[in-house]
Amino acid sequence: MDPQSCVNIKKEWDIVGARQLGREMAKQVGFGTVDQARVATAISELARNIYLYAEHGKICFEVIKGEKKQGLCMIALDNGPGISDISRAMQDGYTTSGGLGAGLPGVKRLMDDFDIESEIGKGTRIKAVKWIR
Amino acid sequence: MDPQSCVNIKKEWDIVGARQLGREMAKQVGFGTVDQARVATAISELARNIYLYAEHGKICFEVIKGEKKQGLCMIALDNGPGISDISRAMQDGYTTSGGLGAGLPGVKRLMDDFDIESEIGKGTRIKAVKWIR
Amino acid sequence: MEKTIKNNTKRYQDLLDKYIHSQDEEALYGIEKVSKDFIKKNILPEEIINLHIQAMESLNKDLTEDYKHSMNFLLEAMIFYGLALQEVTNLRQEKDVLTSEIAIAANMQKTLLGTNKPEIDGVDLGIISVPAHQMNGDYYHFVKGSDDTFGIAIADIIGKGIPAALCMSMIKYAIDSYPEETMRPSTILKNLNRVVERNIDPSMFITMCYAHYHPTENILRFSSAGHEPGYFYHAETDTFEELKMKGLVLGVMPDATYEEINLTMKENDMVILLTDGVTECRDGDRFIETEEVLQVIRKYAHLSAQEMVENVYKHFEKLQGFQLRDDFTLFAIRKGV
Amino acid sequence: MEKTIKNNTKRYQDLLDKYIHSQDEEALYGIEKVSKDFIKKNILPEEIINLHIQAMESLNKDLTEDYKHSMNFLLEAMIFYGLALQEVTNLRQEKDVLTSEIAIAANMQKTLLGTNKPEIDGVDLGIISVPAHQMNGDYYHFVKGSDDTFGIAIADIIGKGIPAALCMSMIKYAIDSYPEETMRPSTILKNLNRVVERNIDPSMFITMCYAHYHPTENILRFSSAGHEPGYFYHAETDTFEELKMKGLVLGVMPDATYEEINLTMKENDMVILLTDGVTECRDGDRFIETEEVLQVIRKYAHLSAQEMVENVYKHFEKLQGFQLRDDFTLFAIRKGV
Ligand SMILES: [Mn+2]
Ligand SMILES: [Mn+2]
Ligand SMILES: [Mn+2]
Ligand SMILES: [Mn+2]
Repeated sequence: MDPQSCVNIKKEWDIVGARQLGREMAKQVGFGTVDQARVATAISELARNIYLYAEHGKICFEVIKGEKKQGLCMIALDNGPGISDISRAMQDGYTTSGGLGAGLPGVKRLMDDFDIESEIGKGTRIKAVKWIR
Repeated sequence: MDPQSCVNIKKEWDIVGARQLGREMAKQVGFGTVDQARVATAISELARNIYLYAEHGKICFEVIKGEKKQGLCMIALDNGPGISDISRAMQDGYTTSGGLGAGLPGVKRLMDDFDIESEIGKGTRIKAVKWIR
Repeated sequence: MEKTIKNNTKRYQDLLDKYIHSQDEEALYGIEKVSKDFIKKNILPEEIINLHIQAMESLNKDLTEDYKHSMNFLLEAMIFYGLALQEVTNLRQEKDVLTSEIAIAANMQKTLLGTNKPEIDGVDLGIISVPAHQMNGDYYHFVKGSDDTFGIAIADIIGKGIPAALCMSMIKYAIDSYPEETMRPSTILKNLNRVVERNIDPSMFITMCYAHYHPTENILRFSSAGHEPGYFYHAETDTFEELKMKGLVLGVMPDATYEEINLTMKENDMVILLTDGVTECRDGDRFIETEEVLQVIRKYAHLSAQEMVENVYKHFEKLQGFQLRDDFTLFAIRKGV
Repeated sequence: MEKTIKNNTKRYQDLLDKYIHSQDEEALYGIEKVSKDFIKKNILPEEIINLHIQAMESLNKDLTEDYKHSMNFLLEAMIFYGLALQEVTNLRQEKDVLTSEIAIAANMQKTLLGTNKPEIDGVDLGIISVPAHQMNGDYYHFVKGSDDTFGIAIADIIGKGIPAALCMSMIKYAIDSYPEETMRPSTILKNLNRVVERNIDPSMFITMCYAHYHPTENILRFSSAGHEPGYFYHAETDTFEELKMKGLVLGVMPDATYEEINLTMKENDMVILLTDGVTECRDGDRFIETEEVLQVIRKYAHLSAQEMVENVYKHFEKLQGFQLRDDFTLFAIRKGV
């Protein structure tokens, strides 16, 4: 991934910063208003998880090119406690903070591709891609 | 119930007529825009049921006064085949026509009070009331 | 999905145009149908807002910048609503899996626990038992003895659904294994109490009443283990007598004992046994009074016992808006003329 | 709900105003949080549209009549989305009820079906049974007789979850009701077959094996109803002998009969009984071979029978990435020195 644009997440204000950068890049790639809003919402969810549960973390964005299509890739990285039961975290209604529609299943729905790796005590890495349709 | 305003339901166009009368009365009673729209949607569902499944039927409206509040009462009457299993008809997803959110459970949600009587081979009578909040 | 939106963009625009000019109900009825279509095709609310923005632009209304910004803001507010809606599909599937498992179990429960109402000269029996949800937490079981004697057990398992069903099969096999000599209600409850106490976790318990009828003596013996009282209808005086018996619910104390009463039934006398799902019906937020139940029973008392219990059920089903809060079981025995 | 809307009207209006003037991301982040709140409080999308209309009016934007009409039209289009959303809430509740019911049932299954491993001089017993999901579809049951004789039934119910659990309670109460004279494996299976055949729907069946041990004669009697073969470990030759018996699965034919074998156990001989969850473990996409199971048993054969079965389980649990595909039940009896 190169060149990357990253936003460090330490305080709640950084969530807004990450959304702004992500939306800007989404606009450049050519996403419409609806998809821009979806990308921003996905960023909120990922950034909020870092802000709430990890000490340090960042979200990086990159414009990527598939075979025929372009997309926006975002990677959320943190050194937080890790997720002990990923299957459970991917179930609707698991998140205590969000209620209806939020949490990681929400991010998966808002984006096209979704991948998660997590190790207890070491941290979590989530990669999510949205493609231009 | 007196004086009543009724609309006979025979063709699809009558659904529009019933909505119009119902909305007009809802406006007069003092319902806001949102509740007017909900009342109109409930009328559609009831009138469509008559139009699709019964030969003759009508929907009557009346402004009613409760202890401290006013409301709009509607009664849908038909001489159709009747509903054999009312509990089932009141379950979400039962209606074949509507899919998500439609059917009698939808009417019950859109209105405040809901009452149904049905006899096989004789017809159905549904009474639904919405109160001004 | 994209295609549905495109096909409907024109339709949306035309209806919107019509409505703006005439505020005509037909346009609103039209958009209602369109939006039903949209939902079926998983088009999310934020896409409707976008469609609306585009339609307004095409209609060449003089749109201010403020308007455009305000609509983008509204669109943003809808994203979570779209997400919530997508949960439906998932939830429906998950629920379907569970429901079909429970449907199999409920069917099995019927086969496993099946019991037949006996036909006995000189008495008229009526029984109805309807679960509030898929699986019945109420339970009744007939035991036929020799000489036209028979017993009936009516139970309410505290806790519903599947755990209750497991309990019942235990009770059934226990009752069926008792020899006929011990068919006295107080003995049966005493024995069952021991089985339940031994086998079931302390947080769970069962209320049960048991009645045993001797047609030759016209006597109904009756005991209750903390169950909802029964009612003895005296035809002569047209009055109901409450049958409240001493006896702990099953499963609490290993050596509980049970009071037993002998009721001599005369012509047209009835005994009514029921579960709290009957007496604790709710009408809106109000619990009904026992007196109301008895009145409704009286109203249908001219019918056969079976028709009577069925009509009483229909009455309370309707009163509760066709949504039972608890399993409903009602039994009646009437001495013939 | 009304109150939430009112409290948030000002917030919505301020955020909207801010956004219209600056198109600032912070306002959009703000409305995202507000809309999450709204959803939690069951505020429906049509109410958001209404809130938006009111906010625009308060902000004194020069609103045209066209604008107002267009928003009413949009509001109408949202009504069905509001209804759909209410279904989600309903579905969620229903699903939660079902899930917690199943959790309780799984717990009860343990209590109801609980069976204790007997302590018997001269033989060493080991048993482990682990469900793949919440409820165990495998079942084992010990029956203690007089003179230190005992029986063990091991069964696999085809079909999992709740229906399987109901089946088991039937089997348990049936077995427990048999008098001791009939404790011969072939008789027990023959009787159970009739119970199962009568009570259970034809699509469902049960494989079971039954062993009965006489310590004074050192004899283990063994029969099987279509169950996974057992293994007889001869200590003298350090070899395993497969115990494959004739006998139909339970519940298929009303008058099935079952072969019975007498195994004379010498010092350190073992008999291993298991379900197909043990022999059909998978390593990635590969099914393991029976030989592998026997090797792992041999590896831990120096331990007590209980430690042995537990270690074998741990071995295969790890091999399958801690995700059992099927319920796993393993029993071992070893003749002491
Ligand atoms: Mn109950
Ligand atoms: Mn009850
Ligand atoms: Mn199985
Ligand atoms: Mn198996």
